[in-house]
Amino acid sequence: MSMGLGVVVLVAMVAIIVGLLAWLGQRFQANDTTLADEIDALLPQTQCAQCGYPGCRPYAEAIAQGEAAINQCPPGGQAGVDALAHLLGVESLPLNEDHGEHKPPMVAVIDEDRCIGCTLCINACPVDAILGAQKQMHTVIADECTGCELCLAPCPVDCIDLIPAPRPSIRPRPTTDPSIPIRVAGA
Amino acid sequence: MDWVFILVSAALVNNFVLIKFLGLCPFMGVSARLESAIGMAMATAFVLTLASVSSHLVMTYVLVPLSLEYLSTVAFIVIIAGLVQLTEQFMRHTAPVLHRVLGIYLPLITSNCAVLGVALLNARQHHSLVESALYGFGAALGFGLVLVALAAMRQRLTLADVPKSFQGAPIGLVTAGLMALAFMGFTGFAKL
Amino acid sequence: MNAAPAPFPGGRTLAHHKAAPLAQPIVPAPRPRALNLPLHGYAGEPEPDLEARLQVQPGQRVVAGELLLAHQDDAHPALHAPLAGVFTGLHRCAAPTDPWAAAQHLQIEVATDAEPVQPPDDAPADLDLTGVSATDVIEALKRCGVVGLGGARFPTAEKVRHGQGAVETLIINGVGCEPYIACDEALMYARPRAIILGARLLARALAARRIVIALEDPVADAHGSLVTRLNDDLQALGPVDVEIDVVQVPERYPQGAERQLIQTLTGQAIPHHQLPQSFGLLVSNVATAASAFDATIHQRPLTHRVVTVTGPAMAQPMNVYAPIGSAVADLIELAGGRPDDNARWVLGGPLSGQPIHNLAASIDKGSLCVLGLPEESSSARQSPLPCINCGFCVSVCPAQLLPQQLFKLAQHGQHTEAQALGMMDCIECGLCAEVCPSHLPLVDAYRHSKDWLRAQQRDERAQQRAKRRFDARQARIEKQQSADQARRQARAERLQSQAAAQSEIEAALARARAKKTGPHSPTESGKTGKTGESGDKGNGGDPAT
Amino acid sequence: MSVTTGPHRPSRVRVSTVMGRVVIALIPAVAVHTWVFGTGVLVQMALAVGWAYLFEGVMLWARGRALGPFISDHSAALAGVLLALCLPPLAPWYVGATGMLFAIVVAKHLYGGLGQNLFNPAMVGFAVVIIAFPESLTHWVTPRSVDGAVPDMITVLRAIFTGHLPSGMAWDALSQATPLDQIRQGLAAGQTLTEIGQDPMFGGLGSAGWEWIALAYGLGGLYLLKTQTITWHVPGAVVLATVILSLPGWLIDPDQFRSPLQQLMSGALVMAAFFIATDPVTGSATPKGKVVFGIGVALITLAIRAWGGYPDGVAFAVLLMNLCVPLIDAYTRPTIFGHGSARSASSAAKRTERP
Repeated sequence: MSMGLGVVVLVAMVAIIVGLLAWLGQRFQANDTTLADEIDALLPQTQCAQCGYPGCRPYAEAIAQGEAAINQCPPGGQAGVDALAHLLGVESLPLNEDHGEHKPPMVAVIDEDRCIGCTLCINACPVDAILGAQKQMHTVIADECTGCELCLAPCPVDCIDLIPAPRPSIRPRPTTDPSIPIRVAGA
Repeated sequence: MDWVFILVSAALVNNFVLIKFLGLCPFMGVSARLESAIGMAMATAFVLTLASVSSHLVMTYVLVPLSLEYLSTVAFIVIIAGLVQLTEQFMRHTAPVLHRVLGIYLPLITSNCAVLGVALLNARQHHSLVESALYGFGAALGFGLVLVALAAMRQRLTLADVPKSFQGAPIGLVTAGLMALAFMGFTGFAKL
Repeated sequence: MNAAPAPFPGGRTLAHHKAAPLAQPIVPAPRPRALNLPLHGYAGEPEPDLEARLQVQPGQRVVAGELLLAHQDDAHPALHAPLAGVFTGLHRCAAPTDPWAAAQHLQIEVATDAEPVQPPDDAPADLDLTGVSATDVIEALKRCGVVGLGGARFPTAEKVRHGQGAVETLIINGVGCEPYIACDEALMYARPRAIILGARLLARALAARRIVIALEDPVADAHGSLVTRLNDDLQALGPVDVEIDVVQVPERYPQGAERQLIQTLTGQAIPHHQLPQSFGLLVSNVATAASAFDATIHQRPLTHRVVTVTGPAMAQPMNVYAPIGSAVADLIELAGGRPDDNARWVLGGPLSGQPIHNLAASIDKGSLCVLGLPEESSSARQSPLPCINCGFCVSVCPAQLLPQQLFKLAQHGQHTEAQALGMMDCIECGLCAEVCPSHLPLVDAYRHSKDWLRAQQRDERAQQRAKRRFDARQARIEKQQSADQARRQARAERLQSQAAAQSEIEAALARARAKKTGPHSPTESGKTGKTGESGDKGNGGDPAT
Repeated sequence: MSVTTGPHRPSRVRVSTVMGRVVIALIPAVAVHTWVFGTGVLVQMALAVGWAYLFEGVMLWARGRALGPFISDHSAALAGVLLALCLPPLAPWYVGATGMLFAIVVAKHLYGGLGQNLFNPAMVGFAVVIIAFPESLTHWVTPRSVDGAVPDMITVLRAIFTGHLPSGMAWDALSQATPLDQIRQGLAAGQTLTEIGQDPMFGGLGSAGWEWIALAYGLGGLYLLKTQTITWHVPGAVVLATVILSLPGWLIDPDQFRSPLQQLMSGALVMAAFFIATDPVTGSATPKGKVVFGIGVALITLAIRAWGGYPDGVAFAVLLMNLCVPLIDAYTRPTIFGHGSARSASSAAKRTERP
């Protein structure tokens, strides 16, 4: 007899708790919009679509929804992947090479002798960094170009090429005698 | 006066993690980063205290009158699971960032032996309602303090030149061992 | 503002070693063979578009004081020829202190008959400044290329224009707080009245109400108190439109740093990301005030500056009135040092100075001191030991930071965590590395970390701009598409009724006929090239049934 | 011509000078210790320092580190001396050896060597020894002032290395529990402090011989303060907290609780205040943090002495506070110049932000 009673009591308890949780479930709903913003803040904003999404914001939303992996952004490099892993509290993954490999920041430059003024690259540039008009000379605004390489393909005369972007000089980290154990990252 | 003793003994003298060695898996798992450790400490404190109180209520007003004491473990697990889901819902709404950072370790509180341990120890030591609440809160304090301290230490250890074979969990365990050594100082305290 | 309300936190009292160079007046520099004027703007980046700003051609003879490089903007002031000679053009050679970046220099072959410039004597006591207006001062500062001579090299004209109206108190900084550097004290002994008049001119340009001349007066007992001398000159001046006080501050390094001096004089602690102007204050060096006076009253461009050439490796430490661009080796020989012996040559003081990599390099407007330390006393960092967290550096840090934690974070590349602990607040005064028992290269690590953080901030700003431009482009494209959509929608509705559709077809047919019979009018669409036959595109358009 | 940048006058005070000064500051205490308890402590120190250098050398060789600069920085020697001073003079040799093994190998080099360990090596060694050899830890030598004589060198060496005494001398005649031990057992047996106090063990101030050692430690501490090797924060906090915390207890019930002076003058509290809690590596880095650290050490020591199972809780108190140091450092950071005072931040018109 007491066996049945025990089962009844247990079922009653489970029922009460589940009911309480269900009721609470509607009152609180999770909001994930802020997550996409945080992820977007970590992405390098090159808008290069190498990750398979038409820009950084769509890729950020895809990660927030869980549809995209965190290692599809070559310009972000391994540091970018680690930052995303840190934010999402998940294990970091190696950069996925078939989306392209990580290169130092590049800037596009137009070879003015060969440019025919066809405006194809102007429409292709995701950040409107190319200045020019129909049959006029085109030029890349170096400060605005993110080095996303989207303008290379459409150019019929292939007159755009990539040069490394000028980097500010950073004074080197002091190296200390290796046999003295000051652990230096990477060294 | 013995209330203070219960609190102190649960938090320091018979610290759940370092003396009773309960709740070791989140202790090592979550202590990699300070903010996740603090979040985990608060979440576990919330669950521990409530679990201690509710398990006592269920024990005295449901199981004992119906002489179903043998069901205590199962009942306690159900209560704790419910509480953990409650915490998870609450945290997903109020602190989504922390909820994401804790990730899998939040539902794992259900399987945290410290939580079940408190409930069972309360029953065995026949604590009154207030005593079991204090005992739960003391255990939570002890668990939280030690977890946050280890997290802070491990964060500092990432900058230390630990031998390669000891980096990560091994040095964490060595540190936990030395912490237990330090807590041995409290043995023989308050005769509890 | 009493004498010293709140001494700044941290800091350390150091032996000043200034008695020797101040024992004699300022010495004129002998005529050099050639002058190499360094060309790096205020922020250290190379000068932009030099050809446009060059006023002289290579091979042209120049007289002393002639304009070589015109004033371009607030970061690139004017540059004048210190001595007469032949301008031989642009040369690329190593900067004295920066082996990582070869800098461009303007070179002048000094004429054999050009006699060296004597240090100017003090201003007359009774000079009145009634006629001089604020714009006169600013124009003179710009014309004569006056920059911050305390080492910052920020163009003074721009600093004054920026501070106009916002500054109530002008602080003239005569606090030479770093050991061995005695150029400020030497100038105050030589030209106190010029400094006071220069200060009044700057105050007039700023419309400031008060001037405070701050100094430490380290060698008062040996060479007479500067404070009394300045106060006597002020008495002799009589009533003036602006209130001037001379304040002696306690000897403590780095008392001369801008923020530390403001904290001591006004008790106001200014964080690193804000400017003193937003607190109604402006700090200017005594040498800058004196050169402001020379520029405004005598129209004399800034071509020479007082450089202390001192240190144990010098037989005869002295203050030299040296032309900008003179070689460090010449100055060392002038002071009786031997450039080739194994000493450690430093441009600046023993704490914040930079090591000189090649002695042929030349000084610029911001060089305060050429210091020769014997190699063993300053033995390069013997192999450093790991940090033992002793806290000596915490107690001396004037910015109240935790140098040992910042060092560990910087060495491990965790620069963002270091920034949260206040890495950008470090003023690179060098005290922590001086007191460190483990001889750790603390300041080098902070310089690396700060450079990295500045580069990262620059990248972040570029990323924000890219994000805004991308969103704007997306919005524009969507707007275009929705506009097309709306137009197509409207036409579709219009063609619903039979009558409307019929009239639409009629109109289209009429247009086609008109185009067909018209002369060879160029088609509107520029798609076809020049030679394309025009007008034939229309014939394919059979009336749609 | 060397090209390293940064300040060009490296400080003459090197790590070895810092550690050397601490060893010098210990000399008066060692002298008084030898006078009161005999030459046992000197042998223990020699053994401990020997083991320290041996383990340090082995670990440095194993980690492929340069031996030169490390052996000369005396940090291992200092740990050895501190541990030896806590051990009973006649403790067997293996007690010191295990203590040093844990101190140097586990507590120091497993964490990366000099400057990176989280726990005070000497205290880790001492804690391990207290738990591992409780019985031999209670065998102290009777002080000279009580017994009139102290064991000579031969008996000392025989006791340490072979563990048994010359015929006719028994352990309890030769050695007895420390005064603290006696007080604890007396209190547990319900005696009042005054009754326990009659025993000749207790000299004028605290307990015979011990008070002189405590004073010697104080003297060494003052030398450290004068040479600015340590700042006043930690010792000041420990001593002050001890007095403040033990005063009310003593005023209310002098039979149950000891006077502040008695607390200070017995056991290793003064030694901890000046030499152990001020260990720079494992202590707090910020001035405020050092004060919190000192108060914590005093609080826990008194708690363990009053209710704990060990006679003198200094070792455990220091270890427990070492455990909290990373937290203390995180929350007692000094406000950065210009960021703190409300006057600077709010009153300024934020017009000119430097880019």
